[in-house]
Amino acid sequence: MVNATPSLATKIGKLELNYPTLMGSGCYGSGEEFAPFADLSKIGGVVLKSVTRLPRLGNSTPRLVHTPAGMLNAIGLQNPGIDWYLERELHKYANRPCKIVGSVAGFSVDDYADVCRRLAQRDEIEAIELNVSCPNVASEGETFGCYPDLTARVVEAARATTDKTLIVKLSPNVTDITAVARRAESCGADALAVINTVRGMAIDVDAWRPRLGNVTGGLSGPAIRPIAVLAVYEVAAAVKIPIVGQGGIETVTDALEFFLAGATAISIGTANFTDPRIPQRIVAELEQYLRVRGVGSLAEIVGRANMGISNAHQYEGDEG
Amino acid sequence: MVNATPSLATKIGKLELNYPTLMGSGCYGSGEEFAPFADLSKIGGVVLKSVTRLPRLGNSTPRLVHTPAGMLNAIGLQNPGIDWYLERELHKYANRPCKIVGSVAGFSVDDYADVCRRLAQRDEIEAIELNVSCPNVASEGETFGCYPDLTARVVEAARATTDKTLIVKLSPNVTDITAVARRAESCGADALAVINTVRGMAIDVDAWRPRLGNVTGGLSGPAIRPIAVLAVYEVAAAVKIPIVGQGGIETVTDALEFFLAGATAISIGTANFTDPRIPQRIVAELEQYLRVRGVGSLAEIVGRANMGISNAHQYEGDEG
Amino acid sequence: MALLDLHPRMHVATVLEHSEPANGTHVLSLDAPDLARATRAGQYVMVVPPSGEAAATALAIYDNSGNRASVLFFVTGKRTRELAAVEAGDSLALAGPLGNGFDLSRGARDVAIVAGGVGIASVWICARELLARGARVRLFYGARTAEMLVEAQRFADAGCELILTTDDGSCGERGFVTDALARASMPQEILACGPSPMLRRVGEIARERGVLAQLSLEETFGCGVGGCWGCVVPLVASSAQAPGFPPADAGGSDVVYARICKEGPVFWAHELRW
Amino acid sequence: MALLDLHPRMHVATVLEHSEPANGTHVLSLDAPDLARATRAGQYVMVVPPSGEAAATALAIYDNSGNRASVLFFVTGKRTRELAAVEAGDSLALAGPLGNGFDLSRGARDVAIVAGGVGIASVWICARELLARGARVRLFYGARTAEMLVEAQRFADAGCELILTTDDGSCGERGFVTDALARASMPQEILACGPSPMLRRVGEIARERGVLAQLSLEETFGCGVGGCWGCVVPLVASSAQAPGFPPADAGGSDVVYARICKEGPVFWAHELRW
Ligand SMILES: Cc1cc2nc3c(=O)[nH]c(=O)nc-3n(C[C@H](O)[C@H](O)[C@H](O)COP(=O)(O)OP(=O)(O)OC[C@H]3O[C@@H](n4cnc5c(N)ncnc54)[C@H](O)[C@@H]3O)c2cc1C
Ligand SMILES: Cc1cc2nc3c(=O)[nH]c(=O)nc-3n(C[C@H](O)[C@H](O)[C@H](O)COP(=O)(O)OP(=O)(O)OC[C@H]3O[C@@H](n4cnc5c(N)ncnc54)[C@H](O)[C@@H]3O)c2cc1C
Ligand SMILES: Cc1cc2nc3c(=O)[nH]c(=O)nc-3n(C[C@H](O)[C@H](O)[C@H](O)COP(=O)(O)O)c2cc1C
Ligand SMILES: Cc1cc2nc3c(=O)[nH]c(=O)nc-3n(C[C@H](O)[C@H](O)[C@H](O)COP(=O)(O)O)c2cc1C
Ligand code: FES
Ligand code: FES
Repeated sequence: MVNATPSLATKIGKLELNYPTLMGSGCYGSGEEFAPFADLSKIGGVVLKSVTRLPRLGNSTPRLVHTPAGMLNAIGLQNPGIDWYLERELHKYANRPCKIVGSVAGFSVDDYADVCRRLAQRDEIEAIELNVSCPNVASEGETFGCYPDLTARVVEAARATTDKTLIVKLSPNVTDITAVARRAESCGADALAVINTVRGMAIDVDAWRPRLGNVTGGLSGPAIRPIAVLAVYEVAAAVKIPIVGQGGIETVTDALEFFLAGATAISIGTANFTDPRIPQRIVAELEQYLRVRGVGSLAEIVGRANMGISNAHQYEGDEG
Repeated sequence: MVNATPSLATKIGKLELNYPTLMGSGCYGSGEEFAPFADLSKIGGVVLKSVTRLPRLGNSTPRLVHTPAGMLNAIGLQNPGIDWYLERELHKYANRPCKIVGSVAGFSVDDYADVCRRLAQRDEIEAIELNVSCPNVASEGETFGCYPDLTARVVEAARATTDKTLIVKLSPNVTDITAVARRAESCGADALAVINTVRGMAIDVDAWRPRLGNVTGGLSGPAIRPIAVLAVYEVAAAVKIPIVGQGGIETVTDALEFFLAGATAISIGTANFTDPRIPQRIVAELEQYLRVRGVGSLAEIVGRANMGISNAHQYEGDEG
Repeated sequence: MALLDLHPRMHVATVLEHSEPANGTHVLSLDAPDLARATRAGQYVMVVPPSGEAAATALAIYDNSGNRASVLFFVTGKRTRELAAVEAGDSLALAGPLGNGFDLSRGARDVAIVAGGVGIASVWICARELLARGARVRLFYGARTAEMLVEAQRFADAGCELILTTDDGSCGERGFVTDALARASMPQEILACGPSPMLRRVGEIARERGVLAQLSLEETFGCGVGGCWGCVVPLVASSAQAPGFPPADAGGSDVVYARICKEGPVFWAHELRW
Repeated sequence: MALLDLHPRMHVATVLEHSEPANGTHVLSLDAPDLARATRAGQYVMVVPPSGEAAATALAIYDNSGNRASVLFFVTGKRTRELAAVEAGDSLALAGPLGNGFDLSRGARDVAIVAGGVGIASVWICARELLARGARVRLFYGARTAEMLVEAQRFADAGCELILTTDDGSCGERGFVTDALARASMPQEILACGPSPMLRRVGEIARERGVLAQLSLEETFGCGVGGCWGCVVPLVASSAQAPGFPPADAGGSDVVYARICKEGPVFWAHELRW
């Protein structure tokens, strides 16, 4: 037992992964960009950069700012639009040694449904992630993912277009993430990605202006890990569908926090900007961690740290 | 002009500060604890640890966990209750070389009103901060500060009890902090403290349980600075009352980000755990920064980085 | 350093010596006369990280002789790793002395000091002072391996009777230091510092055998000076060390959380309710 | 290092030498034969921070002679401060060579290289190769002060004609390096690397005088390998370097954002729309 190789294989809806590690959307290109530096056959899969119905030039520059233990980004969903994407790009992503997950972003419910349907028809794509965390132009900067009802409409519409695995990516910028999670589940999501970036900004104190061309950006990296671990912990208690945990994962210890909090798989984004060898290292050390503890499979530890929120309170606890 | 000493004096409602630096509630005791290590005459004031109507033992341990560029805390508002506090403690805080701001926490609207009224009657207290970021036991873990209407009721009730400066401390754990800010303003708040800690958790991967006795905690320190700067930036555009900016301030550059985003004063908490000399250093370097730029007073730079959220978008910008 | 003149307990000290008595164990000796002079047995300092990129680290004042203050630490994470990179000639900012140390006022003639691992750093000054007044001092000292029983010889040379234990039996008895204590003849008083499980057991033994024990506790610190209430331990409200809190009959409690950094780090075993 | 065998462009190299040609300017020379061999003029590497606590840092490959690859950098913040602490004997992980370098294929006989500040690190290999094929190479090199005109002598010794400028006039002409360029007789081609304002001006001069110019750009990088679209610059869609994007009449655009790390860092001045 202690010497058997523990199984790291995992399943997200119909998506079967040899390794529980997805590469975060927008951080890993199509995988090809990292192939010279990392072994794609040792990762679970790549979530492609989000694609939209129409072409998007993306935001003005700068698009990135480094912050303490993290990074702000405001790319603006630069992409050639679904038509061009399907005709000229997607075929390049075939025959990868890992799974390919498409990511869909939109500015209306129809956007999501339309792009999701067309993307899902393609064999290169094994599952689809709905990025409901980009501004809903209709309602000025608000994001679908911040409102349970808007999220529900997007998920319902997308669900109707495909049987492939649908992963709904939740925004942390909400009062109660479990409310959004429950609606996504009840509307047919197969899994939830928790969390997308946290909204933030940085200011240039010499120029007296925001550092990002887009003024605001999304915070990622280790700085947001405690926020992400809690989100996974709370969502895991609220839904039955699998969770892809993400937000600042850099080491096996970080990864384990997410699995113990209730994630069935994890996603690694910003850490690839520090060292492209990290995903493979995490897989190797996960195997080692399970082996020395005589745990046969990763599945056995998922959610094991979950003791509810109140159990641990000695007196009405709070965070003051 | 370039050689004149720039003025750092600032005003929060009726509260006049020689320096724009408050020490964060719960981080600096009553000031006395730090007196052997820092010069209290070189800080604007101390915000006292939040006090509640009844005595509170606080949360079980551990109450603190270090995280990347930050810290999680779950103290649980340990305090002897307002009666004991007024009888046996407050008098010790008189004759400080800096201003003393009381902090009130509660679990019902009446709690806030009652404690605020009694605290405000005391001469030791020059202003009161309403910490509306602790769980509302009535509605299971929700916090007043996460709901505009609950916040409004607390502020109205507290406002009715005193003419002293009322600072309402906002929670960042909301979908739209400006909605809460506007209600607080319209209900009579003299100023807003932005932000309190961000909810998070950490897990012990050897013991397979949460690291904090309270399971969840509040994230503070540089990790949350980008989140805090954006909150100040957005709230400054939404209200007319002054803002006390806070969240991860460690250096003069950090402080300037908050002033340029729209804060009239700042609050320093966790940084005191790194080096108690930081607040005094920031004041000295702020003076220097203004002098070399020939800026006569701090007031002249408040909000100067604010260019709205949309201006900078080259195309529908977003944070994808 | 105008800043500092104002603040008698904030120091900027030059590192005179950096030694590594065992792999991963470091001793920094600082030129800090004021700090050394003010230090009492069992007190500690908060060391400001040179990078400024972490919370200050609580370290016991290991020794305070000859105008020097020294600290002894294990590398266990980011902050101690950073301190391990400090070199002689560098300067370190630190606050202290902090906390209430061991109470040696009752003049016990036969004392047992129990140290687990890096807990040894908190008891050298005690041992030295007790020996100086002619007391019998037995040091019960446990560590993982022989190599980690750092500084043992120093205590022996000073006149302590050593009872050593290691987890792997590589030196002294194999097993827990508290087992050795339990088998020994009881002293008039016990002073202990080490991991919580060890301290709890010392407390039990002291109670069973009717001996007074002082325990130096550890917790994750925030401010380290009493300002944040992050470092607490449950204490009987009747303790002289208990912070002000209403009694049970007034809506308060008979057991309250005391700050390890301020009311402690040393507590009477019989007053703890952990 | 099984990990690495699989990945021809991920290297773990030993630092053979660490020199500091000027205060705050460092040169690390690495034992990296494969990297050195594969390097073309104008390419760069992403250096993994030893602490693992920051994003990798993009650094030009300054030199690639004799099985060594070296980088030259200014200490400007957290990451370069960390790299400045690396010592000979340490090993560094780095990815590269990355990006498309300068295009030297047209075999110009008279070339002007314009370098501003640390931009000098990107042009040594160019100069060496151009001189080797017998071209006339003028180096227009500007910096804040004489001391910051690092490595100038090396270019002179190799046969470059030096035109130096400093902001304070402490060496060469006082003022902007681009003013010196504007006054000079035009070369057949210009290669430039430095701060954006300098590069924009070089582009203007090249346009006015009808000379081809290649500019090596800089932006804050994320991945550094084309995966995140964080490092872009507006480019005419008709450029051979432009990423795939629908034309304006198909709902796209005639100007698109190209990735400096992937399509660049070197671009034709006349194709930029910044
Ligand atoms: C009053 C007081 C006095 C102290 N005196 C000393 C002293 O004299 N010498 C000293 O070395 N430490 C001492 N400590 C402990 C020291 O402050 C902490 O270990 C501190 O957390 C080290 O910081 P770090 O960032 O290096 O490790 P952190 O990253 O903060 O955490 C240490 C990590 O290693 C684990 N860990 C903690 N301690 C140990 C250990 N001893 N062995 C193995 N793993 C461990 C923890 O679980 C944690 O994961 C004292 C603490 C207090 C409260
Ligand atoms: C393709 C490419 C090649 C590069 N090659 C080199 C190289 O060969 N050598 C090199 O030194 N750098 C090079 N750079 C720049 C280097 O990657 C950045 O300066 C990097 O940000 C340094 O990281 P840091 O954390 O030390 O500084 P950061 O904290 O990331 O930021 C630098 C800080 O200092 C300021 N700053 C940035 N550059 C300078 C400067 N030159 N002088 C003064 N202030 C500055 C910035 O505004 C910022 O505030 C290159 C960048 C790119 C994109
Ligand atoms: C530069 C960058 C671009 C991103 N683009 C997208 C995107 O297009 N769609 C999306 O769903 N998430 C996007 N993300 C979010 C990441 O996929 C991931 O959810 C987030 O960064 C948290 O994980 P991390 O801390 O490991 O990066 C992006 C993140 C970064 C840093
Ligand atoms: C240990 C600790 C205890 C705190 N207790 C309180 C409190 O009682 N009331 C309150 O309003 N804020 C409390 N806070 C929040 C701080 O006042 C401050 O708003 C927050 O930490 C962000 O600022 P910082 O990053 O500078 O610490 C506490 C923070 C910490 C770290
Ligand atoms: S660590 Fe802050 S009170 Fe003890
Ligand atoms: S830095 Fe990621 S695409 Fe250029």
